[in-house]
Amino acid sequence: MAKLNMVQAINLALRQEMDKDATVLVLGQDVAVDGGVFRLTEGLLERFGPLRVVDTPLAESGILGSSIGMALAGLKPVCEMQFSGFSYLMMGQFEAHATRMRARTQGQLGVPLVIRMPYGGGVRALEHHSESREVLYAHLPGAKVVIPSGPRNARALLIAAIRDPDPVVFMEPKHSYRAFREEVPDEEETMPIGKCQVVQEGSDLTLVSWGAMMRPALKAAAEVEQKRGASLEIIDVLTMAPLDSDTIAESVRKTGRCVIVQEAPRSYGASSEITAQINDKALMHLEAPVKRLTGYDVVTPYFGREKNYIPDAARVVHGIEETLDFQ
Amino acid sequence: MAKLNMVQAINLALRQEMDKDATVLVLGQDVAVDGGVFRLTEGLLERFGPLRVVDTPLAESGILGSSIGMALAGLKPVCEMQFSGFSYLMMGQFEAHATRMRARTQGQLGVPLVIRMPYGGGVRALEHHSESREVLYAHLPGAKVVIPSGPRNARALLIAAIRDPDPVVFMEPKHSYRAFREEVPDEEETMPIGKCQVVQEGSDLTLVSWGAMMRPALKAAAEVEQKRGASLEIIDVLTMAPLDSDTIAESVRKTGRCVIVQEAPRSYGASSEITAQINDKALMHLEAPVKRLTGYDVVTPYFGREKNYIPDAARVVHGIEETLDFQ
Amino acid sequence: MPKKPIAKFSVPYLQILDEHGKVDAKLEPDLGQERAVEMYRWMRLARELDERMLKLQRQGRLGTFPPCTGQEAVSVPTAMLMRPGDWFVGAFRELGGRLVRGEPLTATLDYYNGWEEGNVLPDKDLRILPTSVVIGCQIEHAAGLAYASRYKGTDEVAVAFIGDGGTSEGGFHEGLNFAAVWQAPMVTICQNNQWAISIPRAEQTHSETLAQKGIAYGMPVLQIDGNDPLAVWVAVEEAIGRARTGGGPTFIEAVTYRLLMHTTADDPKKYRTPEDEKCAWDKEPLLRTRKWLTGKGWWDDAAEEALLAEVKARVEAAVKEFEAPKDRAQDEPFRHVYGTRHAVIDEQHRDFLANIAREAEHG
Amino acid sequence: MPKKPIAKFSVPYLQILDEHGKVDAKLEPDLGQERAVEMYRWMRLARELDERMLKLQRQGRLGTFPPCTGQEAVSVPTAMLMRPGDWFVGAFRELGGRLVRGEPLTATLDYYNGWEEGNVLPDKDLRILPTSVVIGCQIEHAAGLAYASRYKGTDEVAVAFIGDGGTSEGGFHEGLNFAAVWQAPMVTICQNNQWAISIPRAEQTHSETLAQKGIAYGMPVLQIDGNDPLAVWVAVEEAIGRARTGGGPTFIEAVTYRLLMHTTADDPKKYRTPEDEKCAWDKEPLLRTRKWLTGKGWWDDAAEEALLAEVKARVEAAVKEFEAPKDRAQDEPFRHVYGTRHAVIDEQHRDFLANIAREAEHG
Ligand SMILES: Cc1ncc(C[n+]2csc(CCOP(=O)(O)OP(=O)(O)O)c2C)c(N)n1
Ligand SMILES: Cc1ncc(C[n+]2csc(CCOP(=O)(O)OP(=O)(O)O)c2C)c(N)n1
Ligand SMILES: [Mg+2]
Ligand SMILES: [Mg+2]
Repeated sequence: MAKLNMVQAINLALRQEMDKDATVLVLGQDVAVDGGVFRLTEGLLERFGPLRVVDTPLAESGILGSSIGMALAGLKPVCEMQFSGFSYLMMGQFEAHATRMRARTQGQLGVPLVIRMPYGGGVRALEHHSESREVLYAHLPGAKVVIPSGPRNARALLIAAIRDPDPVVFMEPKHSYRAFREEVPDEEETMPIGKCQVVQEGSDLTLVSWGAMMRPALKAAAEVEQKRGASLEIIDVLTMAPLDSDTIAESVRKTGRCVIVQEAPRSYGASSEITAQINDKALMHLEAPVKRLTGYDVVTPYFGREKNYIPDAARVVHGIEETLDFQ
Repeated sequence: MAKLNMVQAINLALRQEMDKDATVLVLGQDVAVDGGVFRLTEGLLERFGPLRVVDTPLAESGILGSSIGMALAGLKPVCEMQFSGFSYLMMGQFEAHATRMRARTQGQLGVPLVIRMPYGGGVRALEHHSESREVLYAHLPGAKVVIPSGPRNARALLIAAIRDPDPVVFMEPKHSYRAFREEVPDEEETMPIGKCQVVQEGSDLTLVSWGAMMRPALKAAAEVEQKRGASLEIIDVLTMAPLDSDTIAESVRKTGRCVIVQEAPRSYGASSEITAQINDKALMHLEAPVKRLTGYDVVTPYFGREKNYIPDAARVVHGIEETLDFQ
Repeated sequence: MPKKPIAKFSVPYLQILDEHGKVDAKLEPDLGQERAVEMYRWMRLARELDERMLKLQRQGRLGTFPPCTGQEAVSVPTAMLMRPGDWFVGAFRELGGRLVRGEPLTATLDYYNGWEEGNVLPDKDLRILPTSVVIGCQIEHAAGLAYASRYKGTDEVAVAFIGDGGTSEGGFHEGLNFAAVWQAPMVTICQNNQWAISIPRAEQTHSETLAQKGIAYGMPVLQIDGNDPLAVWVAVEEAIGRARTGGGPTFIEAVTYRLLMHTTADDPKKYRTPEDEKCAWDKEPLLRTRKWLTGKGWWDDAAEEALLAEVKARVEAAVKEFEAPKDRAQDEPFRHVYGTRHAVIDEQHRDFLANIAREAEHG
Repeated sequence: MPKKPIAKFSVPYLQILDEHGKVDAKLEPDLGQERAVEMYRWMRLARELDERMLKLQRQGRLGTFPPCTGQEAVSVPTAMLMRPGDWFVGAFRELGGRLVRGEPLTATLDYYNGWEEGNVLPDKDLRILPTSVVIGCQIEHAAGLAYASRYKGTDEVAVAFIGDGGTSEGGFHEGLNFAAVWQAPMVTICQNNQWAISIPRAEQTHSETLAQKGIAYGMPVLQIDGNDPLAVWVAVEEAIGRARTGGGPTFIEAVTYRLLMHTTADDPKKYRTPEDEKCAWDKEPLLRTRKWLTGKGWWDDAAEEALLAEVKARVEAAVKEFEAPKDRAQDEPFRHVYGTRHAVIDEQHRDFLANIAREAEHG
């Protein structure tokens, strides 16, 4: 058991799974000699050699397309998009093949692979290095989309993703890469893909979030609890697709109020689906409208103006209080 | 005034706008000599010549990317994706440039262009020729997404799209291309982008749809009205982004009940956003959960099994009745 | 301005059996009678199936499909040269090669009649990838398959096909570049059939040949007469051999012609003349192959007649099997979204079944 | 197997001013003293700004940025050869060229400090496209810009840049193919600086040169010494001239070296040795240009000293202007989502302002 940050935890998952399963390989831009621009894959080249830790040319579609080929040949590629902002160049391969090969062949061929990509804002980076667009992947049938929120679940979910029979988009909140540490057990640990996690039980309001937004959500929850003694149930979505709406709906049926915190732009975002699921499964228990606290429908500003465009704890506190006070 | 089908109406819009504005040009695969695989651009080459009606190489990203360059140089390209199923190959250009150039330059440079693409099922075509994935575009800030439902609004909206200062994804329900005719005035007619249209007023339930699904929706509405004398308000979304949620919410505040019919898979689909907007703006007026009648979260089946996977009038009738009966 | 050349390239061309059936004896490969006849038999079977499918389509008994007539000489010899462990990565005009490789005739019929069953192989180890309708993607897949051979230390080769139009896609470029950087065992064959729907080869790209596109990746390139099965045989044998022994990828342009419409939904009269087509028919591959076999004394009219009867019967049997009533569960797609079970799919599956049941009830 | 060559290609190489400052008199272009000195002055200004930005970044006064040191000889002469109506389509290592073209120094500073203001030109007619951070896209834009020249019947040329790494992207391939098919007036210059972050040129692609990638599109190609401003001058002048007069696009590989880190967030020690860098420094462009000017009698130490003082002052002034307090409205992004007004944006705009106001109140 060691205190690791998310970078170290993901590195540990890769190393352990590659130790265990000789068909697992890692590929992407700068993942080998450089150890990844965020140092996620550091040390893997030295340990596993250049056949299993592969620096590729600069071509996102080529990376995913060749990974699909590898998966069809029985390997388990874990490929990296250097930033999610460049991943749209592989959308054709993802939509046409990664998500469909199983259905196309009625289960005869699958493409078990993982696409790791750092996403999200808050690191004062150039344009295209700050977006959160998880629904573009989550909307596609056949896609699995996993978004860890901390070192421990990142490690456990990445191992699960590598073992999963389906293509998994593994979106890493880069803002959380080195933001904090958690105890991460040395021995292997996995978490189920396709399940939300109730990270705190409560009775007055359900607070739902994922990825980097879990931090301001938790902070805000603590503040509101302290300030007014409210009891919040907090849910970490963890798997965006397929979505475990039952866990969320069950909670809202109990609390009657819900706030969702999302980094992405509001319209057609993930919180809209969650709201719609609550409509389906818990409408008659709602005592207030579900509140979506989200990014705005604007082109993500450059970092000079970024701060006000990402939901922070103060906005979440306000949103929770408004929802609690709603009559 | 002539009775035109949607193919003819779109062709008319292109011809009239090209007659009027010498900066408008059409480009894409097979749009010139062949007149388009659906004959949408027939006759344009003969009328406007090969500089303005351009057969391109087989490359979707190249088509959009070069269109962006043309728009930057002051032209108004109307480019075609042969089928929406191949459009994901241009997602990189769309997300990175078409939708962002304006914000990137604080309004100094815009890229007024139209991306026409046939979408949707029901034509017994090969794989990738039947999907409905409008949210992939609608979710992106800066994108406008327009979906006509009939010949007349197709003509009017396409002209508006060509004149719009922003990039417009113009998704044409290919199932409706030749399915029916409408009177389309010879003289120029436009409709506003960014507005839903109340196509029928009513008081008991709001029925919302768009594109090809308007047909089964209208048919079902007529059936329910006749069967039980219910009064339905029917809304044609027309512009998916930016969404005119006020018109929808206003209607739902009046009727208290809402059914949304969507061809696309359910999760993270457009009807989820509409449901969420109703939650925001009309929750306390709801007398029943909003019902989403949608495609399923499965990989679109080949045409042998397609029929049951697209909402039809019978499903809509049932959904409306369930919602009317909800206590 | 005088500049010194630092790199030189050339595109070689190969033809062995010309359109009149004349063979260049110096270059003629030694197939032996049995394989030579087998090759012709596969080509004839593919032609027959293609023609039959056209009729079925016109009768409303089959969906839209892209005929392969005239291009049999490219994929048939190629598939014959492949070993069981190799990967056959088609575009969508390799009917002959697919049959050689062991795909049942009914698979093609099912596929073009809207049934995923057409992608389910009798044995997954046949190593035939399903058609990539999205053009270009398959080249990237093949690069990955070829990389996997290196990874596993086997000598399996990935053989990929693409059309002349397909060479314009980014996926073609990225896939070939990956294969070359990896020196992966991959052979890419471009079936330059002169057309991409209505776009003629000359408007697809400004390069003198398509073969030279391989120069961009530093790989051996070759243009061949794609209607000449012997040129295909020799070129592909060399390329597969090189790939199998660690020599890396090759790019081959096979010059052929799409004799029929793009797909049954297309009307070539819009963009080409009957004269063009007539010229191309004069060069089609089956006739010259038959002449070559006949010249060798390995074939005669009686053999031809027998073969025609045989392939007709085979195709007929396949059509019968294809059209025989089958139980094709409507809810099949729900079973194959994921390899694991999830509530959201199960929930919608139940909804789907209820809708079907209700509609069955209420008619 | 004997095959007959049907197409031949070669990649010419051009160097005029070598790393020791020795000029090949037969090839030397006649810039004249004024332009020659001007060229050097721009290169020196770019170098100074680059160095100063590095310091600012290290002091936390600037965000991450990609230094251009060592690559000045590519974009500076190119931009000098362009006319006002031409389009400058950069990748992101053309600082010198941008300055020549008329972009203020403060634009670069703003841009790399997280302000869209850095993309707003003093005059939109400067025809400098903003950086395409997504690599490769700009080549497709340039093809469209060049097509627009043909459309309008002007003789405006689009000049696009891309890195060695960028040549692997599908967008590079599709853009060049479009330009060639259209015979559009476009010049593409690949700054082969040997690295794409940590990936060396040899692992990016298997081709002997990058120049030969242009053969795939049937366009004239050329490899030049990119640290030699005279070779750049001659090569780009010829290519722009050809483009301007209807001769179609050209692809030029300019061989140079990224002397510093990829960006300030990168540590080259992870993947290359100080010796490599030392070798490259010996070939950098400014020194040889100064030698050349000095040899011509157009330059001396006093001029150099004066220039250094001048560029330092210019950069200092720009930094001052850049750091001067400015009113940069936080809600600016709401004004530029669309060119038309929509309720959904207005609604969120109000929400945004309310949030800001509340946080300002409650701290
Ligand atoms: C990415 C993509 N864009 C467009 C299409 C539509 N389409 C199907 S076949 C075809 C032409 C293909 O030409 P070519 O590659 O030469 O193959 P051929 O049809 O001649 O065998 C087009 C444009 C497609 N299937 N995929
Ligand atoms: C499509 C895309 N993928 C990845 C990146 C991340 N990235 C930024 S620069 C770079 C390397 C670029 O190499 P090259 O084209 O040689 O240009 P150089 O940095 O050497 O000037 C990479 C991978 C990006 N910006 N865009
Ligand atoms: Mg073709
Ligand atoms: Mg480089």
